Amino acid sequence: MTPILTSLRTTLTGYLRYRGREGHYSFLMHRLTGLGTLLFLIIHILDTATVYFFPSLYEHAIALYQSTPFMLGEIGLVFAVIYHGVNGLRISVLDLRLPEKWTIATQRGGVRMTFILSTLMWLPAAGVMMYNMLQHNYGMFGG
Amino acid sequence: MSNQHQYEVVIVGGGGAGLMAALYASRGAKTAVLSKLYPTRSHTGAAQGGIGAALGNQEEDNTGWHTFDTVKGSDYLGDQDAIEFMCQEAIPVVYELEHMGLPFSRAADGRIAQRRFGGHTNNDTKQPVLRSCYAADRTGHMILQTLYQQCIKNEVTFYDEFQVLDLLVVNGSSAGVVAVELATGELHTFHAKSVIFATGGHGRVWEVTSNAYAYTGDGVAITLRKGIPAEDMEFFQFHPTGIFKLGILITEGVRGEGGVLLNNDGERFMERYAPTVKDLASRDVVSRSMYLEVRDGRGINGKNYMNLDVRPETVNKYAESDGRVLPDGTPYRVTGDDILEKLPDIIDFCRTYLGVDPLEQMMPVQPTAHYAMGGIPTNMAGEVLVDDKNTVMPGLYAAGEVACVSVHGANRLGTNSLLDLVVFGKQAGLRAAEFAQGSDFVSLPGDAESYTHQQIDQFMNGSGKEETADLAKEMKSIMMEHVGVFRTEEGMTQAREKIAELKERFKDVGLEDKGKVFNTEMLDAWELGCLLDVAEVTAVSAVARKESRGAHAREDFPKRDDDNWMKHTLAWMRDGKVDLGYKPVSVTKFEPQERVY
Amino acid sequence: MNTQKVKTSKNIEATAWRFMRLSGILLIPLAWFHVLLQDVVVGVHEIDIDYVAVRLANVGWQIFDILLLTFAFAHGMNGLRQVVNDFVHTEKGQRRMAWLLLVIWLIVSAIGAVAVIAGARPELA
Amino acid sequence: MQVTLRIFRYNPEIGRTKPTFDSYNLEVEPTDRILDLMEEVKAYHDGTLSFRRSCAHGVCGSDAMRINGSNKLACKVLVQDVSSPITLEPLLGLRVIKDLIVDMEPFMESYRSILPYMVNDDIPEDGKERLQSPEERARFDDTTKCILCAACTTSCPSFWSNGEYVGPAAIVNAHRFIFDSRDKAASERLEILNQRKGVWACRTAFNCTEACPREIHVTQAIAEVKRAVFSGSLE
Ligand SMILES: Cc1cc2nc3c(=O)[nH]c(=O)nc-3n(C[C@H](O)[C@H](O)[C@H](O)COP(=O)(O)OP(=O)(O)OC[C@H]3O[C@@H](n4cnc5c(N)ncnc54)[C@H](O)[C@@H]3O)c2cc1C
Ligand code: HEM
Ligand code: SF4
Ligand code: F3S
Ligand code: FES
Repeated sequence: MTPILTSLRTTLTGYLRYRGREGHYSFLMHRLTGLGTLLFLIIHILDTATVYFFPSLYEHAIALYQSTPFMLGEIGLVFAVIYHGVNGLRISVLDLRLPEKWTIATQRGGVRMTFILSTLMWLPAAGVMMYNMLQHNYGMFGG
Repeated sequence: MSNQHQYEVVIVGGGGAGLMAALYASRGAKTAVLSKLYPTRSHTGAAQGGIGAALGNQEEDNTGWHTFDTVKGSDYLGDQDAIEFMCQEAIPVVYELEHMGLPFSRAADGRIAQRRFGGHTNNDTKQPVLRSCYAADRTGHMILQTLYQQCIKNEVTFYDEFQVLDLLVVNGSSAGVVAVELATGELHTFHAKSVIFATGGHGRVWEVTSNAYAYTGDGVAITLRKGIPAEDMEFFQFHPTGIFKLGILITEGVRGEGGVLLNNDGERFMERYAPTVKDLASRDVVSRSMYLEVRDGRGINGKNYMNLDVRPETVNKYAESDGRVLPDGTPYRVTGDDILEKLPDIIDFCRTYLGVDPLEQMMPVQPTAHYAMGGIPTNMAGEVLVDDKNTVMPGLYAAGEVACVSVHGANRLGTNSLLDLVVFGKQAGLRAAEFAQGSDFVSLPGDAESYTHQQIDQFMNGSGKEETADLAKEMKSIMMEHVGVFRTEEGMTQAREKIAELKERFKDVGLEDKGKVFNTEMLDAWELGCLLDVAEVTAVSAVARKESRGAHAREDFPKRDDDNWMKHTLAWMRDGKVDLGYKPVSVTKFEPQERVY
Repeated sequence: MNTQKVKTSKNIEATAWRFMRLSGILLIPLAWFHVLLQDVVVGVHEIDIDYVAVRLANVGWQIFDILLLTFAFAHGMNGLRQVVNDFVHTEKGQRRMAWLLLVIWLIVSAIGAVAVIAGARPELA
Repeated sequence: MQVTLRIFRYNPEIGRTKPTFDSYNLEVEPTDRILDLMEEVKAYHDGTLSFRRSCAHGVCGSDAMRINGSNKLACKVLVQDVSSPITLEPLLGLRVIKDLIVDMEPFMESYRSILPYMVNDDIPEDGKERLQSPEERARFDDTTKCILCAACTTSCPSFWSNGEYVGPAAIVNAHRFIFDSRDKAASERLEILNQRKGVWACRTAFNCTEACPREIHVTQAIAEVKRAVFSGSLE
């Protein structure tokens, strides 16, 4: 196998099969949410740009956003942005201000707190978005 | 032969002694270090307590006291000229280690901190003295790392995971070694002007031991097979405080910091055996006392172990009753945090292996086979001696635990081994390089590897009727029982016969693994062969010595007998049998006295 | 305590590391507010080209969107570059990928910037 | 009690090139070390099994491996600490040579690359020790404990992806010197680590700290090195 494939395989094996503690999963989630958000961002920049370049297409684009699968994705995206943000903030503060706090206790606790906090912040937003979706796409709540 | 190498100096072993030798040899000669383990995995890394040197940083101390303590600790069997040399060299060599970057623990004034250790005393007051220089409880680890780091800095050549199986002797001179490269199974011949053996000890002969799996006496066995004798093999130290059953060492530093040994009645029994220094008597004395306590039915819960108590309240209680004070005169008192700071690894071992927190509970301990006082006979320059006239074998050197200078005599004091490694490792390195500069390569015979091939083939084609593991178990158990802390004629004879039988059966060992790459089964078998040779020589030397001295304690001859036995044993393996000879002890300043602590 | 002063050069990698953290902190108000507003408070169903046109006609929003575009996209693309470096190991490969990402970044940023600055062109709709 | 030991096997010499697992059922004590179980297998079930070990009490660093998925020393894990079946696999990210034995050379190479030795030739005129206060000594105590077992480096996602990354172990050993008040090559070491394959490859995944059998605060040490690059100070 070429070195690049070997390392790819090792990496995937590690990501999926290594039994790490909180930090391992925090790392994976940060990476996944970062890349996911980036993907969305690119699409979003391009579709918004249609307002200038191809305004006629914009309506199609926005219609797509309003479809159920996209809205569900959007709800996921909100979690991604929240989680990545909270976790990124945690990492930044530790790295820039409190390197001595990179200890097992703070890490395990911090990752859990990050997850709980993100979920708590996400739930109301997800609720509102869910409500909007059900209302508009399924005519519920008297929509 | 494809795998031929030529170096002026070849060092076998990458532990403290080997690396120190390498540093000095490589300055004057083209040098290579061969080691069956990565050097940083050598057993020196396990040493905990410290390295002895009379720096007198925290209280009065001097080389003379250190010398006397060592002579007394050796039960007068140590060679006094060598001991004096070592204790003098101790001071500069400890500073040298500091200059190399060794992170010693420090006293408040920034100087190297020192702690108490068994047998080290202020000769005037007879009280324990602060002499052991330490780096928490990982002194050996730091010595090993520091020396390895210096070797990297000085670009020493290493052959890691090369196991030496044979020494090449041509016309009475050493000419090189044959080694197997573990990763490939290939044999390599190292042609050398000087060879230094620094392969460590052989505690794996016994069942309960603080020693690593790698401690299989390779150096002593290889040289025995080449007609070189082994000196004082009957003296093997049992450290009093090994973790019950596992044998993992609990450093004497625990008692240095104020920990005490208690029997089943909660009594600090060492007060009876060594009224002055109590728990800090030398190791043979403490191990024997523990054995006697068990024999008299005072083992914990009727079993064969004692409790070691380092809980702060206990330490403080006994420190108070002993009237122990700090150098500045204030009473000695500790907190749990002090203990944790000074003995972090010990506390970790207990938590991991026993589920016991030494700050809150007592540790179950029993004597554990620990250190080989005997080994390849050398002089102060590290040169190997082949007979009772102290004739030197040209080009052959030994240092560290594998060697017997002898500075430890019948019993080694704690902290003196690390000292021995660096002092005599350095000497061996210097002398080996010097010798190499002044001599030519001895030409090698064409069949240099034949004996090694023969050894390996024996296993490869062995009948397989016997299992290496079974033989090893039987050896360890009989040696533990009969050639351990206390010995009798009958028991030792039994052990000797058993070992002879095991050696016979060893010929029927076979292998499942016929491969070359990391054939650790073959190496285990080869190492068992070494252990059996070493065990045999130990048992034979022990039966012959009809007295009790240091670590060699006989129930049938309970007294030391200076008239007949103030001499070193030399044992040769000739035609499958052990021959004994003796040579005098060098006595310079200190006439033998009775040994009380 | 070691009171020595040490000298180090600040290279791209070090700067990128710092940038990821600082831009990340800045992105918390920017990205969160944006997402909160569009997805939750307003909701995608209320968004149409007129909404966008009105919004982009406001200088304040233009500045906000430009900042968001700049930092989020730079942060994200640099993040992607780091991820790519985990899998492309040769110096040459890494440089090529970096250039590729830079080009993508420039093009997409330019497209986004034009849209934000020029605003919607509903008359063509 | 009964446990099942599942061991990763690989030995190209006899054509076992497809990694497979062998299972062994063993009668053991809860307080046995995993290493004891391996010795038992080697002695009585399969002599061809190969692994490294020496000290048997967690101080030499020979027997780091994946035990039930995470990096540990086989001699420091007791049966009671893990659930059966107990799966043993070689360290990830280093080439497997045979069974549980991996090629340590790249790891040692990284270690050697960070100048892992004291640089300071000035010695006091009296030939005695250089002074160092207990506080100065304490500053780098944690990172002196490293036994080069490679558990940290081979648990690191960045290392799995890119073996060029010097890895946490090398950084730990650099830290040990960078923060030693006696050393004079902190700038050089920081420069070596101030690279893409140096500290900047660390994504604070923290597996290293969790894996370290010596309980070194590895990620913390890395973070301190990163900060030192920026601040130029070693406080
Ligand atoms: C748990 C413990 C605690 C101790 N605490 C102290 C203490 O506090 N103070 C003190 O002074 N002493 C202490 N000692 C004793 C001291 O540590 C040892 O005696 C000493 O480290 C031995 O060093 P060495 O260099 O001779 O051997 P080692 O460090 O063991 O090195 C032996 C080397 O030889 C190599 N080798 C062996 N056989 C072969 C072969 N056939 N081919 C190639 N290479 C080979 C090995 O790979 C290794 O590199 C302690 C010992 C133990 C076990
Ligand atoms: C909301 C505030 C945000 C914060 C606080 C934040 C913080 C961070 C930090 C600190 C890192 C560096 C991680 C590391 O080097 O270990 C990072 C990486 C990354 N971020 Fe963000 N970020 C935020 C928003 C975003 C957004 C909006 C995107 C998408 C465009 C994004 C995409 C990425 C990517 C792709 C990475 C690389 C991930 C990796 O290396 O595994 N981030 N983020
Ligand atoms: S830092 Fe810890 S895990 Fe890493 S090599 Fe050193 S001892 Fe092993
Ligand atoms: S696991 Fe790796 S990413 Fe950093 S914190 Fe440890 S080195
Ligand atoms: S055998 Fe030494 S660390 Fe496990």
